Amino acid sequence: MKQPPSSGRFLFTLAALLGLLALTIGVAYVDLGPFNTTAALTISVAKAVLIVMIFMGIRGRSPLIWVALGTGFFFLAIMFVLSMSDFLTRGWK
Amino acid sequence: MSDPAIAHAAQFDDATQQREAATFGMWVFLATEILFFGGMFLGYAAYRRAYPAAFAAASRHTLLAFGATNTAVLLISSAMMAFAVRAAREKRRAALAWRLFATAALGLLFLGIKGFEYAREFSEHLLPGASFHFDPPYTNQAEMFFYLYFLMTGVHAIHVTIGVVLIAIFGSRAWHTDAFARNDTAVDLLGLYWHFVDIVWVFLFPLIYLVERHS
Amino acid sequence: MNNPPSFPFPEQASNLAPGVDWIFYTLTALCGAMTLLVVALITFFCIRYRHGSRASRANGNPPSLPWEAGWTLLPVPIFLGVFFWAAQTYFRMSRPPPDAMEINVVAKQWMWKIQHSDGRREINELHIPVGRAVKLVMISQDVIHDFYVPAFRTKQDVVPGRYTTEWFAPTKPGKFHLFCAQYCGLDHAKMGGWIYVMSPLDYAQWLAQGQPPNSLAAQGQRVFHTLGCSGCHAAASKIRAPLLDGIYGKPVPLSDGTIVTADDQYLRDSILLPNKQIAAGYEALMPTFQNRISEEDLTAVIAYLKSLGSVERNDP
Amino acid sequence: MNTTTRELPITLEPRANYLNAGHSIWSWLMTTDHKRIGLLYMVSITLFFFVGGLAAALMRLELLRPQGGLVTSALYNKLFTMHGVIMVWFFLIPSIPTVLGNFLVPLMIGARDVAFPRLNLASWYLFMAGGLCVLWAIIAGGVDTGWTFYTPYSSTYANGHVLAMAAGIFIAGFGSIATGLNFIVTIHKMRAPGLTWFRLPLFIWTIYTTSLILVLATPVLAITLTLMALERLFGVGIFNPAMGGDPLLFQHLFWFYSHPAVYIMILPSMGVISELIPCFARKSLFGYKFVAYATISIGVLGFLVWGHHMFVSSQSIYAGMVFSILSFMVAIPSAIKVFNWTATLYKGSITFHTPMLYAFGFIGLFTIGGLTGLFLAALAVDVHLHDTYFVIAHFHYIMVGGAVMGYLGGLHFWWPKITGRLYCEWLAKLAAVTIFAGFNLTFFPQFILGFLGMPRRYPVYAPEFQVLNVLSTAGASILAIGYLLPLAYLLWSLRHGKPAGANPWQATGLEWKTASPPPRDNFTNAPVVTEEPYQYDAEAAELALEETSHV
Repeated sequence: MKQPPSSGRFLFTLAALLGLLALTIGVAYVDLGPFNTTAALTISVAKAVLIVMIFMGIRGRSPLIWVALGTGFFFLAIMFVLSMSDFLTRGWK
Repeated sequence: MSDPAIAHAAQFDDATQQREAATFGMWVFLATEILFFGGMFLGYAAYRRAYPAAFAAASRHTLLAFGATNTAVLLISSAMMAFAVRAAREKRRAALAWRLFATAALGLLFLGIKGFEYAREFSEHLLPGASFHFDPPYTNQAEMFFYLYFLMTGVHAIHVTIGVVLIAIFGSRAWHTDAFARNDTAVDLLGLYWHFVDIVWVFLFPLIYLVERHS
Repeated sequence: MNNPPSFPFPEQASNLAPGVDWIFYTLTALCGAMTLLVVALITFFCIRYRHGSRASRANGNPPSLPWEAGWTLLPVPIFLGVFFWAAQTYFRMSRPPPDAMEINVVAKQWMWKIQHSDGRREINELHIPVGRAVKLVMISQDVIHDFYVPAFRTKQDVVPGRYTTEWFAPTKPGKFHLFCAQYCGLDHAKMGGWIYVMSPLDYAQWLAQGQPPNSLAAQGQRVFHTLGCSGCHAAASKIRAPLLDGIYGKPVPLSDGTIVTADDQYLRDSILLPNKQIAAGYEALMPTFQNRISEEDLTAVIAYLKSLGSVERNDP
Repeated sequence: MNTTTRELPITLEPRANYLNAGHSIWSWLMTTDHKRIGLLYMVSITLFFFVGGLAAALMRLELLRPQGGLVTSALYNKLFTMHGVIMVWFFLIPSIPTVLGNFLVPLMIGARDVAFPRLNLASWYLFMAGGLCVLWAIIAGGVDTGWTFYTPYSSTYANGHVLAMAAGIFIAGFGSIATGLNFIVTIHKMRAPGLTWFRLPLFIWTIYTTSLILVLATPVLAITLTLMALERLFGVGIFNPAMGGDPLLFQHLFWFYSHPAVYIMILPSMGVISELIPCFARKSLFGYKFVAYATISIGVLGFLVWGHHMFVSSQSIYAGMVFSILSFMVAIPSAIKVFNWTATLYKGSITFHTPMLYAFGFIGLFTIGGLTGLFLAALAVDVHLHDTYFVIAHFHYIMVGGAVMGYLGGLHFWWPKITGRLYCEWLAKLAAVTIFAGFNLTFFPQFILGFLGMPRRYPVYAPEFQVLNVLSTAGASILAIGYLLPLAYLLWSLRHGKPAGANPWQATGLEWKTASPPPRDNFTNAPVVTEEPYQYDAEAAELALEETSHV
């Protein structure tokens, strides 16, 4: 494993995460119509990426680990896309 | 950097292979957890698309203050766990021990807040089933929302409880023995698990508490 | 007069049956040829290159790429061809003609309750005229069932909580099996019945026999009054509720801004889950009638609403 | 072609191997040796196979007459549920990965054991705990929901021990996940020096892909059964139509696991066949890389096609078309494999030992099974054939004609390595032929029954279907005899079989480079791999024959 991130970086990441938490709550009080959901999800993805990159330190790990994580999300996406393709198009005649 | 002093199990050639195998195994386990929670998120997505208005109304009944505090608590405990993993790698036993205890304490705090929240909702008859009560327009679909809410936060709480118990055990082992001085892989893996549990909550929080807060 | 099937080929008794059978027999031919090819090749190789045979084994490893490309790309057009053919037939299967005769079917653990539009009710039997398209509007009271008529090659799950449709146009008079094809419990196997396809003369005779007292719409009107729907939805009512005259098939603006057409499903949901889709400009006052109205009465009320015709609507 | 092995004295000089490394029950029940765990699984799944087989036999007897009469409808419904649950989760899914996979994966990649031996033992205990839970549910009264547990029947209307059975499958599921995880890590991290990915035997490729599917699909089954069980327990749930729930969501979640599960069942058998054909044709596998890529693509495409189980379930017709075209595409990698096996025979030196008979049986029956899948992928035809005996015949041709034939072929091929003993060859060939004949007589008539419109899960049926059902039951009795034979002569060979020596079939592969039965740590000296797999030479085999016949 390459050298571990410095402790300053951890504190900075934590601050960023708490900032994003405040941001997602703040944005929720603004009426963006359909974009409220996308905004909330984008912020959550950003928080998740921060945690994976810094706290879980995936950058220092072998590409095999990236593939393992990617596979998990890839098959989750398959489940969502094909299932929702049924729910969304069921009303079409 | 295979340290000859670190003992490794018979089936491995050296300690590096053992650590890489254990770490890879943990990430594959996290992939299974992604799909395990994925099934519930699919149920949530299907019904939020089908009943947007009901989900919005029901979401307003959730206690945002509790949810936000809990998210902060879990994020801080995740950071604390990252510090603990660093302490383990630097072989600083005392720092490792009290950081693990701090993480476990934050985890307990999360569970406590969750417990209060459940009690409040239980008293407001929001638990799905015979006693469920919600103002007329969205009775049925609100019950669906709260079923998903209790299901997903319940399964997540079980994972947090398992995490807290393990962190406490690791903390006491770090305090009393030098097990982790010789081999810190286990602490790293527990950290991965704890960060994963935090990420699940990071996605759960907006989907439950922030469906539609603007007036 | 149960006409024995022409073994081993099932009877073709509906307009869609020949189309399905053509695809089936084409696939049988293609797959049969492929299986024979593989078996023949293996048998030939086993005889010619058996251990101890004189055949030469020189350069036994030809380059594999051309062969691999061949048997990877060759099946693609064949598969696409069969896919489009079957999908096109399936698309026709799922779109009942507008002039089809509508019959309501309510599936219940272990029987089929059939309601004709003229109010006639049948259990596990369906009498229909030959040559006329029939559209079944089906729903289940409990678990998932499946209305399967092998001779017509049609099958459609009957789901609780949602109307599903199935249509066919019988081409041959006769008595055809009706099976339940989705496992539904103890008497799943006994839940079958018969479809009687009758010549126009016989059908007219059958209609004349038991003349039901009132049509499905009339039964619906009675239920509409007994359950108190007219209290709010009648023109003279004091409570502001949407007027239902001529609502069937019309676009309905909802309170969350979307517009839906008032089909069977919308009417059913409005009665059982009134707050699922609230009409624009109206309060969500309507109580739910879940567990207070049976599926048959619900079908009757919906038939009544359809019969209200398109009086000029003057609601706001 | 074992004419050249020296005749060893019948009484083997006791050389330390994994079998005689401890005889106490404790040494077996607490072993972390992958080879012993493989044997523990072998015994367990054989027991489950005969329990499931008994249920099938009773069903076939009931179907002799249109009005049935042997068992009540309620009992018949419990029988087909029990047959489905036990055969799917307690025989087919574990069979090759946990028995042959556990035994062979470390041996084939030159490792001393799997990556996590204690986890390996834990997965056997999880499997047995789940199995006992299911057996208790059956004995205590049984479940009549079918192995598919469709809601709302399973969650609201079924009476019976649904919760206990769902719990059993849930626990056994974690055994599967543990095994899959173990194999993935082992194959990635513990290969012998020089053993690159494209030098791996194809059995390892298929076990790796199967493990990927095990690890990615089984968690979704776990959450689906949990949701169904919670809905049954509390009366409220997300599949409940009265609450505005959608029963089709259960079907999506269930089949998202259950279609990849059928690839879990067939891929390991394909791996076994990819080992048998080259060995008994004395030729390297034709298009090794394409077969390897085909294996991986079956694993991935297998996750895209589950909607073809729901064409008539009122799923949207457009989603149906997407699933239909994807289901056609998933057939291509399987076709590639069949053609490559056939091409391997070209200019080979083919011998017809028992494993090879099973390999030929597999190719023939799997081809029919796979091609009939195309009928069910074609939308319009599936409307007629769905939930009829055509579907029953289709998946039995794949699972019994394919997976079980592959398992038996592998079992016979590696039996000498596992036990150090050879079995009686002519009896084994007789069993293979009996199974092949009995199988076809049982299941081919069911294709016709399905086309005629006989629905599945029927204890009583229309009289015109009786002739074909009688044929099918006759076939089932032959098949039952066929399955009892291997049990007999394989057990008999444990005591009286001729000693097998290290490599009775002259096969390539690291597992044949160590003694039979192998020592506790598999290899006395760590193997190094320098060449591609399947280095067979048909010409040399022929020349060798000429010399021995002249001398």
